[in-house]
Formats: sequence, C-alpha cells, structure tokens
Amino acid sequence: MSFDLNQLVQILPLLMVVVFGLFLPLVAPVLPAEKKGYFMGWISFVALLLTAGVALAQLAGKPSGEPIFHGLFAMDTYALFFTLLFLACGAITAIVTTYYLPREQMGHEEFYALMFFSIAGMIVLAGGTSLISLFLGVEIMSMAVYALAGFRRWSLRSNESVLKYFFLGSFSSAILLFGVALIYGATGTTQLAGIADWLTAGGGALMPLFIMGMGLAIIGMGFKVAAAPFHTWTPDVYEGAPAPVTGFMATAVKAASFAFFLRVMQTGFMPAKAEWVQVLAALAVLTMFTGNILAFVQPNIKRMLAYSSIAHTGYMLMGLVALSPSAENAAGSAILYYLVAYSLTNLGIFACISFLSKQGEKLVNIEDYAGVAQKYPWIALAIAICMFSLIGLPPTAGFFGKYYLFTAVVQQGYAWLAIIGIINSILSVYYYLRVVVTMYMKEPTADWTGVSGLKLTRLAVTICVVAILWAGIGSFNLLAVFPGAEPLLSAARDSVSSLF
Amino acid sequence: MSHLLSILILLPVMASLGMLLIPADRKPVIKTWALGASLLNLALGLGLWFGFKPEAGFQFAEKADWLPSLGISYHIGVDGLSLLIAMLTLILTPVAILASWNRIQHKLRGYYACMLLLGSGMLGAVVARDLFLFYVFWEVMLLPMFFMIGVWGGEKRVFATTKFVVYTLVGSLLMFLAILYVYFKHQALNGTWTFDIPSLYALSYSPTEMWLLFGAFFLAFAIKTPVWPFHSWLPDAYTQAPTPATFMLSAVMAKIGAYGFLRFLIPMFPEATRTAAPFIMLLGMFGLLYGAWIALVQTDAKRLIAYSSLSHMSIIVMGIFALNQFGITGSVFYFMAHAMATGALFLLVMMLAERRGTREIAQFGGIAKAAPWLTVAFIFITMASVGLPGLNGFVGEFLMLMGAYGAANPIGVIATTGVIWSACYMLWLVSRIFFGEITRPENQGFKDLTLREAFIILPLAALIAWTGFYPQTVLSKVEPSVQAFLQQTGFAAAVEAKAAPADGESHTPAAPAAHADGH
Amino acid sequence: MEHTSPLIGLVPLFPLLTAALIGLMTLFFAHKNQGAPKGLVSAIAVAGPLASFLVSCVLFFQLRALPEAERALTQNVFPWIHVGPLKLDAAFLLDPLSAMMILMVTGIGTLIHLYSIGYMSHDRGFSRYFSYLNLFMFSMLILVLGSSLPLMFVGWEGVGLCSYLLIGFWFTDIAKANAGNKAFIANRVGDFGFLLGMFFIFFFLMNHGTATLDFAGMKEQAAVFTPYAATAAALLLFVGAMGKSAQFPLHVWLADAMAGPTPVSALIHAATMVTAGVYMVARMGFLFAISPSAGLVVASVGAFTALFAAFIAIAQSDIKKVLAYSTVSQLGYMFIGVGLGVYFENIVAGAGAAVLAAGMFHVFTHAFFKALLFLGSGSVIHACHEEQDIWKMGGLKSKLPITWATMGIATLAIAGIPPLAGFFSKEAILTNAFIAGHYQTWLLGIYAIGLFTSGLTAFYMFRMFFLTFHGKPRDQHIHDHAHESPAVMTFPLLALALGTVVVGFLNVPKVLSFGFLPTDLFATWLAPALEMGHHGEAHLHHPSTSTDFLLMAAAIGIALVGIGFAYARYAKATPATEPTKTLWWEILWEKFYVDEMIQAIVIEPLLKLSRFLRKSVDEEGLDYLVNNTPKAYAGLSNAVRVIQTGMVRSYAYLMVLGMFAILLYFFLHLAK
Amino acid sequence: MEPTAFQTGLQSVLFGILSLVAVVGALVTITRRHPLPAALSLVVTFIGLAGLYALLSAPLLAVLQILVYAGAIMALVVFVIMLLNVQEQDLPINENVGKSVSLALAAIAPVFLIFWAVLGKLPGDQTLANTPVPADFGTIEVLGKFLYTNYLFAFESVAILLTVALVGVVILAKRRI
Amino acid sequence: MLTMSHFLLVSAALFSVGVAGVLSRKNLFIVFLSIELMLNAVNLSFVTFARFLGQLDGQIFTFLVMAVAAAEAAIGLAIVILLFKNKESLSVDDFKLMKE
Repeated sequence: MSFDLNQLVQILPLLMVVVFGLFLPLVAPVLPAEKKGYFMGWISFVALLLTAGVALAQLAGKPSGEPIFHGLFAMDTYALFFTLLFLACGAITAIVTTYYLPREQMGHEEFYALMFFSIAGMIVLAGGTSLISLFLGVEIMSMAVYALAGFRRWSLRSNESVLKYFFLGSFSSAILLFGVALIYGATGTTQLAGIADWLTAGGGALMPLFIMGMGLAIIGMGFKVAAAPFHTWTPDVYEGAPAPVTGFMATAVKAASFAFFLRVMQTGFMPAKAEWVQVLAALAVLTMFTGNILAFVQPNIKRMLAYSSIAHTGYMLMGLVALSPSAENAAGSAILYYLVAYSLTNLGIFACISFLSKQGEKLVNIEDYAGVAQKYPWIALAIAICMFSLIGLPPTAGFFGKYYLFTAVVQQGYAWLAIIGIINSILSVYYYLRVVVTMYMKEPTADWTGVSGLKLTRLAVTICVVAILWAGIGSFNLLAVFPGAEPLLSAARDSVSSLF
Repeated sequence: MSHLLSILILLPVMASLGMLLIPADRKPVIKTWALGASLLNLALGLGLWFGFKPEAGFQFAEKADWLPSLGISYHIGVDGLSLLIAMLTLILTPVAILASWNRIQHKLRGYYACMLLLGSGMLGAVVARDLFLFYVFWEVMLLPMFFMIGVWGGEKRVFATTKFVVYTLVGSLLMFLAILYVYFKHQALNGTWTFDIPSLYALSYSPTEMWLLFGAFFLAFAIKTPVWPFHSWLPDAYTQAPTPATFMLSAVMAKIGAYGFLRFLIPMFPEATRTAAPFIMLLGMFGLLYGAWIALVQTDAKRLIAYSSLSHMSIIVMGIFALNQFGITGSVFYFMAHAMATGALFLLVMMLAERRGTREIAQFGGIAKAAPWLTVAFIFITMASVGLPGLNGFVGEFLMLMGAYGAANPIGVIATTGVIWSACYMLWLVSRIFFGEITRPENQGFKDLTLREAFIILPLAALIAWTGFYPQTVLSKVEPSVQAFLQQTGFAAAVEAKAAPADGESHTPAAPAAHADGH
Repeated sequence: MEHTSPLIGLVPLFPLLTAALIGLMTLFFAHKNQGAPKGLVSAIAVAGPLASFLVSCVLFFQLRALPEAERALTQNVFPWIHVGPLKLDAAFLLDPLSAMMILMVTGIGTLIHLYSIGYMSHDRGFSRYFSYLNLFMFSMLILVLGSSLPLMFVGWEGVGLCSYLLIGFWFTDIAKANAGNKAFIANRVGDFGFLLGMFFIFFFLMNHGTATLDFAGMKEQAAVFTPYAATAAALLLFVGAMGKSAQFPLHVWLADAMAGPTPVSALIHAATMVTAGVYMVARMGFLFAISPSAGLVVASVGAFTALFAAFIAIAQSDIKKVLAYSTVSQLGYMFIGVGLGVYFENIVAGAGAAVLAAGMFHVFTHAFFKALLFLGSGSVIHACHEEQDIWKMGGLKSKLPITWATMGIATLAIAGIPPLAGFFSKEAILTNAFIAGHYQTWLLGIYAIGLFTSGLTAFYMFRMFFLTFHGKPRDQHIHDHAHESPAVMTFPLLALALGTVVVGFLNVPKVLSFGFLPTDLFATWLAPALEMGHHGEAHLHHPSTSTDFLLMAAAIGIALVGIGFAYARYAKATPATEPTKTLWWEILWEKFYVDEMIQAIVIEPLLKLSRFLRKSVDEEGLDYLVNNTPKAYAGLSNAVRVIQTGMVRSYAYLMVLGMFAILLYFFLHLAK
Repeated sequence: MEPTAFQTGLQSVLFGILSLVAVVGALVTITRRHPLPAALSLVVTFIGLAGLYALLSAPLLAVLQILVYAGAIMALVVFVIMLLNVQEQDLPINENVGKSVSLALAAIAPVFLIFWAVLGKLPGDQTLANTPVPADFGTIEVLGKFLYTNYLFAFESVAILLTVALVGVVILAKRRI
Repeated sequence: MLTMSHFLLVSAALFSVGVAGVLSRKNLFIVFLSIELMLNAVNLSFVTFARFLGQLDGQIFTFLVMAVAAAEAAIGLAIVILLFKNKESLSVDDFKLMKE
C-alpha cells in the first residue's frame, strides 16, 4: 500500500482532462465577451490536442499496462487507444461547438467542462479493470452527458431528451449495478481478472448467482451501447440533444460504452463464453434488424442516424460474439477499428448537421437537405462520403471496418451471423442513399441565408473525410511515406492484445 | 516493372481533382480539360494494346503490399480476358465525354469528374488481380454512376438511380460475404491469408458451401450484367440515365459483370459451374428471347435499345457458360462488339431525342429524308447490332451461338432464333423512325449530324467495321488467354471429351436431348 | 496440286471500292440539291462491275488452262476468325462453278448497271442507288467466291442487306420500306437454318474428323458423315436456301421485293441473289448426296413451289408481280434440278454431277431471260410513267418496238420454246425428273408437276405479254405518252436478248446435237466442281431417243397450249379486266392467303406474347416485385415504429421485457 | 464467539421486522399519488435498510444511510418538492395508481420469481451465525483506511462524479445564461 | 437462521418494487424515488455479500453507491425542476414530443 507517483504519471491523460475540466471555465471570464465562445472552443481544442499528445507519447512508450491503484485501473494500450479516440471526438466536437454554442446562445464554460469530465469518465471506462471503477466511469460519463443533452434548457426537445436519457439511464445503471453486486457476491471480487480466474477455476457453487449477475450486467451494458431492446432511448435522446452533443454521444459515448463492454467480455466473462454467446448473438441480430428497420422511413436525420447507430451497434455486437480467448483473434481489434471508422463518419455527419440545421436546429429533416449539393458542394460531398462509409462502400473506412468485422465473425465460425449482418447492410443501403439522393438530386427548398460556421464545419468535416478515406484506402507502397490503415490496424491489434 | 496500368487508373482521378481548380463557370475549359485527360489516357492506353503479347499471360503487372497482414495487395495486370474491357474503357470515355458536350448543361465539374472517375473505377475492376482490390473497384465504379443517373438523369432519375444502386448492392454485398468466406477457406486449407485471385481458384468446398458461395457470386454478377430475371433495374436505369452514362453503363459496366463470371465465378467454382452451366445457359437463352420480344413492343426508343441490350447481354452469358473456347472467345469479343453497337445506338437515340425532345418512336418518321447522315449512321450501327457479317457483331454472335450449340444443342438452336428477333425489332425501329413521309411538322428540317456528333459515331463505326472485317486484330489477343483459361479451369478437357459419342444419330437436332447435358 | 491466283480478290474488290467511293460522294452531296455529279457517278458505277467482269474473264481463261482435274484456283487473303479448331480465312475459291457464277453475275451485272443509268436518271437518289448496287455486287461475289460456308454467309447476308436497302430504296413510301424489312426478316429465318447447319457440320466434324467449314475440307471428309448427320446438315442448310431463294413458305418476301427499282428486281431478285440458294445446294452437293432424303426434299419443295407460284402468277395484274412469281416458280425448277442431282448421286454414285449441272444451267439461262424480262418490264414502266398495272397497258408494241421484241424473245424462252435458252435448261430438268421416275415411281409426280407448270408458265407469261403489248390501249393517256427507252437502256435489252438466244446452246443434249452441235459443254465445264466424291462414268438409266423426243414434244406442246389459251383469252379481244373472277381466281389473286396466315399464325401471336411479357411478366411481375420490396419494407418499418412510443414508461417496459427474456434464458441455461 | 440461540432468534425477528418495514415502505412509496408522502415513506424504507445494515455488521453504513440518505438526500428531495410547491393540480391527471402499479408488479413478478429461484436457495449453509466477522468489521476506521488505500482511485472518481453533478445541476437548473 | 438468501431476497424484492415504480408511475418524483429505491436494494446486496464474504469491499461499494446516488439525486432533481419550469408538468407521459 504505497502511493506511487508513477501511477499518477500513468494516468496523466486522465488527470489532464480533469484538470482542464476544472480550470478551463475559470479562464472564461478574462476572455473578451463577444469572442468568448470562439476562444473557449479553440482553447479546449488545444487542450484536447495536448492531452492527445501525452497519450500518444505514452502509447509510443509501450505502456506496461499493469493494473494500478490496486487493480482498479490500467492505462494499457487499449485504454490509450480509446483515450485518443475520445480526445479526437472531443476535438472535432470542439471545432463544431466553437460556432455552435454562440449561435445557439449556450454557455461555453460549463459545456467544455462537462465535455472534459465526460471524457474523463470515458477514460475511466476504457481503462477500468474492476467492475466498480467501470461503474463509476459509466456514471461520470453519463452524468456529464445527461447535462450536455439537456444543454438547450429552453428547448422542450432538449428537456425531453435529458429526461428520457436520465431516467432510463439511471434505471439501467441500477440494473447494471445489481448485476455487479451479484457478480461480486458470487466471485468475491469485482476485478475482471479475478472474475476470469474464478471462472477458469470452475466457478463453484455460486455459479447461478454469477450467471444472474452477468445477465443483469449485460443488460446494463446493452443499454449503454443501445442494443435492442434496450435501445429505445437512443432516437429520442439523439433527436432532442443539441446536434454536436448528439455527434459526441454517437461517437465518443458509444465508443466508451463499447470499450467497457468489450473489456468486460474479453477479460472478465470470457471463460463463460458458452453461457453468454447466444444471448449476445440474439441481441446482435435483434439490434441490427431493429435499427435498420426503424431507420427506413425516418424523416428526421438525427433520428435516422440514431437508428443507424443502433444498427451499427448490432454489427459491433457481432464482433463481441466472435471474441475468443485467443489473442490471435481479430474480433476485438475489428471492433476497435470499426469504432474508429464509425466515429469519424458520424462526427463528420453531425458536424454538417450542426451547421445545416440553422439556428435553433430548425432544419433537421432529410427533406430539408434537398439541394445542399448546389449550395454547399463540399459539405454535400462530405456527407455523401460519410453515408457511403456508413453503408460500407469502399474506399471508405466504413467499408474496411465492416470487412474487418465480418472477417472476424466468419473466421470464428459465425458465418450465419455475418449473413444476417450483410442482409442488414443491404437493408440499410436505401435510407443512407436517401440522404445523398435528397442532397444531390432534389431542388433546394430550405433557405440557408445567414448561417454561420461554414469554415469551421468545412474544417471539421474535412478532417473527418480525409481520415475516413485514409483509413479506408490505406497505404499503398507508392505512398510509403504516408501511414495508412495498416498502422491503425496494428494499433488496434496491439490494444486488444494488451487485454491478454 | 511498368507502371502503365497504375497511371491509367490514376490519371483520371488526378484529372478530376484538377478539375476542381477550374472555376465552375468556365464551361468550355472544363469540357476540354475532361476530354483532354481522357484522350491523353487513351493515348497512353494504346501502349497497353500494342505492348500486349497474346501468349504471355498476365502483363503490365504491378504488385505492392497494401495491407500485408491481411494478405491484401495492390496487384494489377491484364490478360486477354481483361484487355478488351480495359481498352473499351479507355476508348469509350472520350466518346462519352464528347457525347455529353451539349447534353450536360449544369454542374459540369461534377459530371465530368464522375465520368473520369467512372473510367478509373472500371479500369481498376478489370485489371485487379487481388480479390479485395477488385471488390473495392467494383463498388467504387458504382458511385459515379449513381450520381450521374441521379443528378443528370431524366424525370424519374431518383427512382431509377436508387433502384439501380440498391439492387446492385444487394448482389455485391452478398458477394462480399462470399469473398470473405473464400478467403478463410483458403487460410484454413493452406494456412496463409491471401486475396490473390489465382490462389483462391478451385478450392475444395463441401457441397453446401460451394453452392452458397456460387450463388452469392453469381447473384452479384448476374445483377450487374444483368441476367434474366435480375434485370428489372436495367430499363429504368438505362432510360433515365443521361445517355452518355447509359452508354458507359451498357458498354462497359455491364461487361464487367459478365467478366466477373469469367474471372471469378467459373475458375473459383468449376465444379458448381459444371452442374449449373446448362441452367445458366437456359437463363441466358430465355433472357435473349425475353429481351428481344419485349423490345419488339416498346414505344420508347431508348427503352427499346435497353431491352435489346438485355437480349445481347443474355447471349454473352450463354456464350460464357457454354464453357468452350468458341463461346468464351465469342463472348469476350462481343464485349467489345456490343459495347460499340449498343453504345452507339444509345448515343444516336440521344441525338434524335435532343432534336425533338422526346424518345417516343411514334413522334418520328421520315427522318431519313431530312437527315441522311444520321440515317446512314443509324442503319450502319443497326446492322452491327443485328449481327450482319462483315461487322463485328457477327463475329461475336457467330462464335457465341456456335459455342452454345456445341455445349447444348437445343439451347443453341433456340438461341439462334435470336438472329430473327433482333432483325425484327431493330428494322422495325429503323423504319418507324427514318422511313415513310415526314408526317409531323416538327420533323421538317430535322437537323442532320453535326461535326461533333459525327466524330462521336465515327470512331465507333470505324472500329465496328475494322474489327468485323479483320477480327483477328482482337481475337489473336484474346484467344490464347481463353485457351489458358479453359486449361486452367479444366473445361478444355471437357470439350475434347465430347468427341466420345460417335453415333451420328444423337447429333441430329431432332434428338439432341441426350446430348445437352453431356459436359 | 493447289493453284493460286492473286487476281481473284480483285473481282469483289472493284465493286467494293466503287461502292465506297460512290457512297462517300453520296454522303458528301447529301445536302446539296443536285446530288453527286451524275456523269461521274455513272462512270464509276459501271466501271466497278465492268472491271470485275474483265478480271473474271481473265480468270476464266486461267482456269481453263489448267488440267481438268485440277481446275481450282484459290487465294488466301488474310486470316479471318481463328479460334481453336475453327480456322476461318478470308479466302477465295475459284472453280468452274464459281467461275460460271462470277461471269454471270459480273456480266449481267454490268449490263444492268448500264441500264440503270438510264432508268434512274431522274431519281434524286441516283448516286445512293449505285453505291448500293455496287455493294450488292461485292456481296454477291463474296457469296460466290467464298471458300468456306461462313465466308459464303458473309456474302449471303451482305446481299440480304443490299436487297433490304434497295427494296426500301424509295423509303418515303413506308410500304416499300416495310417490304425491305420483310425481305430481310424472311431471309433471316433462312439464315437461322444456315447458321445451324454450319454449327452442326462444324461440331460433327470436330467430333468425328477434322473441324472445318472450308468447302474443300468438308468435301474431303464427306465420307465421315453418316446419312442421318448429312440429312440434318443438308436440311438445315436448305432452310437457308429456301429463305434466300424464296421457296415456299419463305417466298412471301419476293413479291413485295418488287417495291425496289426495276433494275434491282432484275439483278437481285431474278438473276443473281435469289439463285444463291441453288448455288449453295450445288456447292454443298457432296453433303446433300450422302443423305437419301435431302435431295428428294429439295426437289419436292422445288416442285411444289414451282406449281404454287405459277398459279399465283396467273392472277396478278402488276407486271412485276407476275415476273416475281414466275421467278419463284422458276427457282422451284432449279431446285428440282439440283435436288434430283444430289438424289441421283445418292443412288448411283458418280451420276449426279451432270444432273446438278442441269439445275445450274437453268440458273444460268434464267439469269438471262429473267433479267431481260425485268429490264423489259422496266422499260415498259419507264415508258408508262411508273405505271405497273398490266390492265392499264395494252398495244404498246408499236410504241416500244425494241422492248416488245426483246421481251417477246424472253417470254418465249421462259415458256420453253426452242431453240431459246429456256427450252434447253427446262427440258433437261424435266427429262431428269422423268428418269427419276424410273427409280422411284412417285417422282414421276414431280415430272408431271414440272410439265404442268411449264404450261402454266407459258400461259401467264403470255397473258402478261399480250396484255402489255397487244390489243388496244386501255389507258389512252398512258399510251400517248409512252416512248421507247434511250439507248443506254435498250442496249442491255438487246445484249440480253442475244444471250437468251444463244446461251441455250451451251448445253445441248446429245439427242439434239444433230451431229454438229457440241453437246453438254456446260455440264462438262462444271463437272470437276460438281462431282461429289465419285469420279468415273456411272450411268443413269436413260430413256430411249424416241422417248426423249416425246418428252420434248410434250413440253413444247403444253407450252403452246398455254400460249394458245393466253392468246385466246387476252390478245384476241382487248378485255378491260380479268374476264372471269371466280372464287379460285380470288384465291390466286390473294396469293393463297399465305401472308395472312403468317400474320395470323406467327406475327400476331408473337406480338401478343411480347405484350404479355412486357406487361404481365416484366412490368407487373418482376418489376412490380422489385419496386414494391421497399414499400413492403417501409410497411414493416412503420409497423415496428410503434414500439418507439416516445413514452419513458413503455421504454422501461420494453427493457424489462428484454431483461426478463435474458434472465429467463440464463435461468433455463442454468437449469440444464 | 458463537452467538447464542437468543441472539440468532432476535436477529431473525429483527430481520423480519426490518425487511417488512423496508418492503412495505417501498410499496407505499410507489403507490402514493403525491410525491411528498412517497418521499417520506421512502425514508421509512431507508431506516429499515439501515437496520438491516446494522444487522449485517455494517455500523458505519447504517449510520450513513440515516444521515446521508434518509437525512440529506431525502431532505433535498422533500425540499425540492416544497420548492416547486407541487399542488394537486400539478400531479399527473387520470393516473390510476392502483391499476398501473399492479400491472407493473405483475410485469416484474416473473423477473422476481427468477431472482427468487436463484437467490432464494443458494448452496452452502452459511448463516449470519456461523460466519463470524471481526469486531471491527465495518467500523469507520477500518473502512476509511480501506477506502483511502485500496479504493483511492474509486474515491477520487466519486469526487469527479460529484463535481460533474454539481456542474450539471448548475447548468440544468440555473436561469437563462 | 438467517442466510444470505434472506437478505438477497429482500434486496430483490426492493429492487423489483423499484422497477415496478419506474414502470407504473407517471409522476416524475416517484419515478425518481423508485430509482433511488433500486440503488438501495443493490446496496443491501453489497452489504450482505460483504458480510458473508467477510470482505470490506462490499461495504466500500455501498459507500460509493451512496455517493453516486447523491449525484444522481442532484442531477435528477435538477432535471425535475427544469422540466417543471418549462412545461408545468410532472407527468413523464407529457414528454413525448419525440417518438417513432
């Protein structure tokens, strides 16, 4: 029981995020009032980049990944990988909010503070090695995001969003917690490694208790990742939350939830795979179908993307199904890659949505996007590329993600699941295309005069699109100077292998 | 190692990026830029044609690691099966651009960028030697077409393009899964991860696996080609697309579907192919009659050509699945012949429609008197389309029908009636549009071909005539590869083994049934 | 010993070049009022066939110089289609048969070109016409000279194309354009058979010998063919011949083909193209001869068509239609001739060549007198300002003396009056049919039909002749304005008339040599080309000399009867319309309703089927399915959407439901 | 130190009473129309729970349950109810509490039955009596030490969580910026 | 004899009642109280396990959960205030602007 300074160094990114969250709002009063939003956004952006730099340095230093703080947390490659992803999501969101918050007259200090805190929670989620620290991570993240979702306090939709999110989220947290309790009761530990050891040793008499606990925990985690039938909150919350927050939720929060889910399944529950695999498979199938079927006729783009995110959850759940005790297994890294691809894509889309929706988020129906291609060709193209990425068309990251994921699933002998996945991809084609069709092939109806933030949107979306294409096409040898998908893949692979 | 192929693929991409630098209102510059780029690409591409050695298998190969950990490489090369489509892409792109000159009036940069990217995608798809790379290009070539139909198409363009893309994707996504499965199978059997196409040929599968995979690959290619009954996107897409896009769609993209059968389906599943071939030939035969008959009663000229294209593509499928060198060589040759003839017909119909604002056949009549050049061009192309000997359509059709006959007599016999039907609908079309008195005042003073239009048709007509007159130009490049293909898939032996039944009786058309499934 | 000659290629090349040249001129002058300069066009147009004719003559003498057994010149120009065992070259074969044909084609062709200069002089499509006509010459020469079936097929379809273009030459008349379509499509039906025949032969040889489609190669391997195979192949090819040579039921296009300019009818639809079917049977005789029944089928179809068409010709009032049906009828004769030839070869090896030659001889003589008849009718039509109805003519003899005289000769020739060409050729065929009766009695029926048809022919030809030239003018206006054609048109008439008189003597039967006439020149010339694998002097049963004379007498007699009837009915008085219009006449006038039957049995059902496919299968079937899949999916989507009530409690209920399901699963799993 | 039979008996009786109090309090909570009595009856439940904690050798938690939970948190709730001045007309109209609660109880009953089946007959014969714990088990000293060493990370996390809640409350409940 | 099961069943019962509350009640306050009830039910489990496992960890968890509950209470009440201010309603069913 010695306090090791080294531990603090290891969690430096986490500390930085917390410190920024605490102290950045304090800078606000000294900034010129009319430019406050602008400066706050960029300061946050820089802060996130700084943190990312530290995380990158740690990643480059090949972290040992040993659990610290008495086995509650581990800043392993896996955690760092996700940390970087969260920071990237945060950074893109920060670019968007730089103009969005002033436009919507929302408070800057609290917004960025909450965003930083939520990222802190996510990092805890990604690095937690004990169910209890993970639970705390969930709560930190969720609390911050609840507040973010309800940030447009005067908007009834935003109110409704936070209401649903909070109540259902707390409800599910309680279920998750009950599961944690039962698991603790059965195994005598909340540490994932301990649970795995207990399972490997044969479990013992309290196995039923554990199984019940695991069931409840899966429900809780299923809620967080929006797996059907625990997905119901997603569309309402996504629709009601401010667009950049929705983007943040669809990407960082979802990634964090999957980081949580994946780590628990891989390092905690893996020896009991025979027990849960069918449940997850059923969830995956149900989730895919639910998302894709519901999205089909959805006129509201945010809501449509919410259903799409449910569908993508379904795909990634297939990846969880394909997990195995072998470190060679590609399923884990496939999920990681998929998350990166999916996050980049959604960030790009939501950056555009934030911009196009106009003040007060009036234009959020797909029909409103008619003729965007004429008015904003680059933004339309970017959205189109993102939509293609969501469909999974080459040469986008979405395609590669799907490829990698389905590969893993087929490899583990779940070809039938992959077939369902493909069928669902087919089902999804239509509604994604609808957006592109509307933008390119219909005459404009909406009026975008007087919108702000075009340049920032372009910046954000360009970053995303370049990244999508970069991760999609990867590096050819003639571009050997340019790291492509391969480094990303090996990073994902290293990350997952750090779980073993 | 020559980088010619990569350059041919990349140049249009670069050109379309470069186009973004041109201000949107400088329309002539944009057009010229696109035309220049495509012509430059064609000029470079001639090196491909003349440098190609018929006996040397895959050439102009390039191989670079892409994602080595997954066995994915950037591996391209051409052989006799792909050379022709590659050349078609290069030759027809400038033609299509020229044909778009006045037809496309708005959003020029996007349009011409799509056109150039389409060329790159299609070229990439046919030269890919890596299954993964192929799939990437296969999907990539869909996107420009999606935009071209949807943005610059006719009244029902949105419906048509959505139908086209969704329908095509249904097939290709299933194929994607099958590709993954094959990839694993190879790893399970040989222990290495690779997407290298030849390595994935003829792996051993259980019957269930084999049929499911065969079905998935078949569906993807059958939709793209299209094979009856998977054609229902075709009339809509062909009719609604801007005609230069229809031109590229029918002339090249459809061929890549058929090419897929040759490059992937058959060599990967020779066993399944052996069993399924007669049935696929039946589909082809049926599609041939079906397309021709429906073309007979069309009232819209473009739609008529669309159905005729279906009919012709069905012969190609039939020829391919005859699995003998006549059928396959004929099909590959016909890739080109059909591209030129049907493509040119689409363009001619476009020229007619541009003058009158309608494609309704009944709106024309007696045009020949006013527009002799146009008429001559149309009749010339019509003759190529109906397979008049001396023009290139005949060579392909002759070989394909011969192949079909050799593989399954009854199918060959019924398919040969196609020569009658095609004459029926095409000649009837010609006489309705061009002959008779001019009955409608709008058709008085019908404008004849302009010089630009003549330059669109002229290269096509010249190639049609030359390759019909001296088809060895093409056949000599194609034939060794077909030979190799048959050797490697094991179908060459099957053809020879057919010599066994010496009894002349079984050869009479009256009693060919026993013979039909002989291979 | 292979003999080659580089000259052969020139024969088709000249017309091709001139066709291209005139074609380009046409296009470039298309928008000028005057059109291409007529003088230049005429010169080029005639130069092509004339040059070919001269080369053909040179080639003829080259060929003659060779020893009889080696009389074949070849020229391999370039490889055409080489795919595996299929090795097709653009190669020409000049043997006595093709030599005869090219002389005939180029010779008569040149004359008709010459004639056309006059005939078409006032037509706006003057140069277009000549480019087509030259293109036709090219195709026809390819057809004749091609050394393999596919190459022959190139010419075969090429002439079909030119026929199509020329029939629809006056395309502003939609009926004429559609007549072109009809010709092309009917020919395509025949080509379907031709193609299948080629496929059949090729694969049969590939499996049983060496795959080839060369005439020489096939002939060498003739022994490989079993009778069944030969029958199948021969009949398939014969379907092609029926299409091209307008045999029942594919004869329907030929009468409509008269829509084209009259010289075209003379050249294409009388003298050359339509005889291609006969030529092909003769060329492939070795194959037909292996089959015991193919020859009989050919002869029977020929006989039937001869009679059938002759009947129709009786009632026609259009001068060209009469000639057209007479052509169909005469083509029937030719098929009797060649059909019997291969039949005889089958039963008496080595005996068929001479009989085949008789059939070919009719092709040859017919080319002269039928071309003459058409050109004559063209002269009449020209004189009567495009009037073709013989019921509006009459008494033109005085106005058109040269036309009257030359046409008279031709009419006598076709009626079979000695010593004109038609007599010799027709007599030979009838005699052969009579001999066939010796081997198979029912074949006497063919003889009887031939003889009867001969009488009918005499009748309807003279009906036409008398109505046109004799009696009183029925339409005074036409008659007043009628005038003899210019020299450029009458010269070919005279030349052909001369031919009609003399060419018969090229193949004088032995009985008629009277000790000084050279006999069987034509048959002897053709013998090396027509012999079907069996040399030597096999002899058919031959009737006695007296029987021979009796047969001739019968033929001449029945012809005279026919002429007499015609004279009595049409020349003595000047009836204004057909004297008696019975039901039978009605049927003949309507051409036995064949067109209507085809319309009802083939075309209407086909269109119905097509509309059914288009509407019920394509639009309301497949397309409906595809188009409505998204709708069904949207319906599903809308149905499932109700779970998203927007109410927190229902969401919670759903979660509890899921919780229950999962827990239940685990519970049951535990219980196991 | 084996507990006596009386002690164990007393424990059982206490357990019975306390559980009854807790469960009944809970049921009362969810069946009140007005939130105020619901909150108060929840306090009753919490007191029952505190008793159970005490029974389970968690004295500190029992105290905290009363002080923090029943005291501070519930006071906050009651305060907010008062603050909003929730009147009868503010309550959801047409709420048939009895019907909907019974329906919900019926819905959750199967889940509860599963819990019962699993939790109700756990293997082993551990009882409160035969599993003694050290005397200082659950005392503030031991617990605090444990919290600040082994669970330091969790503790600090909770600190962040509370900060977040603070910011969140500010942003949600404050007036327009 | 009190065994683990007894306590756990009480915990499960409280949890179920909490769930039933969330499922059945429209009143925001009562829904919120039900969630608190669920958390407390879990706490009872933790304490029970701590006792029977002889580990202090369980009690620590309870302690942490109390903090979490406090945070949730704060946020939850803030939300209730916000909603009540904006919509003058305490019924969760009144918040269904967004659906389907």
